[in-house]
Amino acid sequence: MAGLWGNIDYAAFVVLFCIGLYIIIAKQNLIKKLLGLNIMETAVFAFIVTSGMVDGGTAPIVGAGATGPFASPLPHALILTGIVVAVSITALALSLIIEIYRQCGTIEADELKGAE
Amino acid sequence: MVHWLPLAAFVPLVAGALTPALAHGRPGLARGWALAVTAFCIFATAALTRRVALEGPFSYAMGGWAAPWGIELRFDEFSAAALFICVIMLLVLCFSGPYVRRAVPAARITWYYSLLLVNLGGMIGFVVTADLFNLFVFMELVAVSGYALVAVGGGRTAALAAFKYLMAGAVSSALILFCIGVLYALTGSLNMADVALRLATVESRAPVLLALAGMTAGFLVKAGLFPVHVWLPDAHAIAPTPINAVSSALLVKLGIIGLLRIFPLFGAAGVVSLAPLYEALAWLGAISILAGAFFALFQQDIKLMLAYSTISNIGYIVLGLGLAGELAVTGASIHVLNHALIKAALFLAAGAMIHQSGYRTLHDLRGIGRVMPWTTLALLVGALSIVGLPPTAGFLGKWYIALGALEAGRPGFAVAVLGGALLIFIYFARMLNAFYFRAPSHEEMLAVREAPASMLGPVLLLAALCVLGGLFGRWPVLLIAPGVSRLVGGG
Amino acid sequence: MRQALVAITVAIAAVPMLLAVAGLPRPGDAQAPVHTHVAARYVAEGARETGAENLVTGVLLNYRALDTFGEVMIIFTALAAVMAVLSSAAPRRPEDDAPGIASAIPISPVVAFIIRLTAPFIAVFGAFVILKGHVSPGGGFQGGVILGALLMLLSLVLGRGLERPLLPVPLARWLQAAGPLAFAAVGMLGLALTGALLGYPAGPDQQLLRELMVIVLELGIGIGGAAIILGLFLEMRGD
Amino acid sequence: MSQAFDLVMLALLIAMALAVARSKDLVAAAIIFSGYSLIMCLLWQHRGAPDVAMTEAAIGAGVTTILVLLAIGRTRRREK
Repeated sequence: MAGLWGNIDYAAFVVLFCIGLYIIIAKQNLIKKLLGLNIMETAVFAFIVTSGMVDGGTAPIVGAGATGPFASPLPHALILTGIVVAVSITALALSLIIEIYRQCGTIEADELKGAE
Repeated sequence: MVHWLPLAAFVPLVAGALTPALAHGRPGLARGWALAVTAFCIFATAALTRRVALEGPFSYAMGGWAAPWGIELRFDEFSAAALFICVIMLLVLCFSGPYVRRAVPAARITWYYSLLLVNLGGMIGFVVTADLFNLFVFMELVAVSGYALVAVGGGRTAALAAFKYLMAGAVSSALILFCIGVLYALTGSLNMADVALRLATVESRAPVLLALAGMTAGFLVKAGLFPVHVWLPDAHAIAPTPINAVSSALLVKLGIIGLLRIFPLFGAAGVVSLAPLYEALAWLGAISILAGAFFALFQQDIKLMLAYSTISNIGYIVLGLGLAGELAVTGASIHVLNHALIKAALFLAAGAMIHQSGYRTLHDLRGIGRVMPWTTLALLVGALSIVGLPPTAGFLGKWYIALGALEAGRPGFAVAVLGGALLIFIYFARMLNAFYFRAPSHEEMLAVREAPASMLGPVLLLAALCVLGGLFGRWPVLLIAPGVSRLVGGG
Repeated sequence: MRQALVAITVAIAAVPMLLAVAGLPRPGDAQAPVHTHVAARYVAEGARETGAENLVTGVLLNYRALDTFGEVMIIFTALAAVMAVLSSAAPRRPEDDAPGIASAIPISPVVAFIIRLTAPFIAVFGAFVILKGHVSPGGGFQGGVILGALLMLLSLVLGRGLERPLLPVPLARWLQAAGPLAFAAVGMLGLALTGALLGYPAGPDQQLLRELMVIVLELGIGIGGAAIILGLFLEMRGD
Repeated sequence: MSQAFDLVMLALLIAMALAVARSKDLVAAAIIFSGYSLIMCLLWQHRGAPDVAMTEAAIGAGVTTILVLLAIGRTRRREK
């Protein structure tokens, strides 16, 4: 099992995950929270895609003349689904933000707390 | 027919996608279409439940590919919850006919039924799949349609409640996906049975521990347990009534079923033992019972009160799982099913009252027993069963959990079980006293008429099911006994 | 002060994740279970069994077709959700819409000309990505998003607001359900031929039929995705 | 040990994520997030994942950014 230096990529993605989490909790603007959520989800996708990587590997396309070790196609198929899930949640969240602004006139979480 | 299993999840999803296209010119068609598809699902899941009762768990390889390579759907005893999901969804669809015409803007009604069908297909898919990433995909389908259904009513704070629910759900989903990624990196496969097999030979302890803790935390957020319940009360109280019934009775149960799916994964893992996790779950469950019931006492709005009592009942189920004894886990699994019936009956009855009278708080609804006798009777039966009095369905689950607590030598938890029931009893006694014996505080209350037939029918049927669930409680216990022994034995 | 507190708690939460991630096999070594277990068979027999050189498309449409069906359903659910939240019977009051970026700037003739000029090329590229998805990198989703972006550009130039959008609404509803419809058709055909839902006939002589089923799925996902993205854009623009 | 290219990309990603956190102007944050998606797309392309890279570029940088800008257009541009 490689130490933290061997998995520096994973460590970077965990840091990105936590930056996203920080933005969601600390920032008040709802759109900023949503960007933080996107950063967090993209970090998880990057982690899974990187786990499918192989040294000196090429894209998993086995056409004529393609040689060498191939990256594992399974994580790529998973993350294609993950990215579509992320954009669906983002589209819905943005519509809710537009509806919140239409109903309450503000998209700052602390002001909304009073409006309830 | 062996193909009921994939079709039970496949048909409602495709039907949900076709609803807007079919019902474009004819708005009335959407509800009829949804009822027909749900009736098909009831027929399919009933056939599957009968088969699992006779032959035990069975699998279906999607696309003809064997387990670790393709996606495997596996219908075991706990998947029988799909039958309860379909029955409650049919009654909710029947209830939402007249209710939705007034509570939801006209342009959104077709999309409302489309989202409900997608929600149904996602829930059935969630309880039958045996593939980790497929579990995540169906969970997201249920989640996205659930967030939108909370905000479809369009009230002043509906969008804000839905946004908070979305944020809590999306963060927990990202954490669950991260843990699925860790498990995939460790074992190279996504099939649950295969992962459990290969986890036994993993020697690095930290990733397995994180995967276990992360997925448990993620599913507990989705189940709305006490410390992470903040999103639940608003999301469950502000939405239209049929959606309250669906989310409080069914959506939170998916978090529990998710736990039941991942515990066997780590059962065989040598590097991590589940005992400390069960201990933590038992304590969290007990705290959640008392906290949920305690907060419910201070609510004036009856829908908010029912939402907090959901948190308390989720606490019962998690306490049952935490005790990890044969009796306790049987009680928890039974309570998952019975509480779905009870909470659906309570929310639909309360919703019918609010729909007819326009009042929401206990003070304003005084004397409604005289003008809406049948709905209030159904609420009375629901109240008796949620408190857990013997003839009703609520008694079974709590009785088994209390016995399990005593059997495990933890009388403190048995006291928590009874204490929670007592707190809820106090509130319901006050509520029923206000409905039956207090003079109405508004003159308009006397002019209120009984709910229309298509709303009253489901409410009364659910109340009857609550009583039948109590009288014929032996059958569900016998049905899930092998599943529980496999879980407790392997756990 | 509050933000510093949150930063500290998030940092504390990061420690167990870092420890766990350190224990994982190094990304990139060929002996990691990721490459030796399930993926080994995909790489070895994938091209032959699924008929697609691009193994990712092979996994997406053949081995794990139910995931992709779920994905197509999720993008449709996003559209249904946005319509359920934003479309309301109440007429839109002009003053509640802040003077934003999208609606304030009229489309300048230069932009309109450039969009009209590049539209055919974007369309050809989108179609290429969809149809060649099983041989070269790309596939239904990527092509769908490219066509969706093209439809957005055209609706800026040719569309006449929400009342008369680029696509008439009844047609748009059927196009938006194209993904699930394609999966239903191919799934049922697979059930009839191979006895397993979403299965593909594996015989050597049925190579053409398998290729056709993959093309139908790719087209369904692509067209469905493009129509849904256009629907999202028009609904959220709302003017 | 991954090559220098990856390390530079990872450092850039973390810097852009922090920039999104700090910027008060939401349109700037959306544009920086679009850049973040493109850098992620480059990283994956380098790791032998062209399909996912193309999808991330098209959906992450394209659709998500357009929808965020639309929402900013209909609500408020500056963060308090």
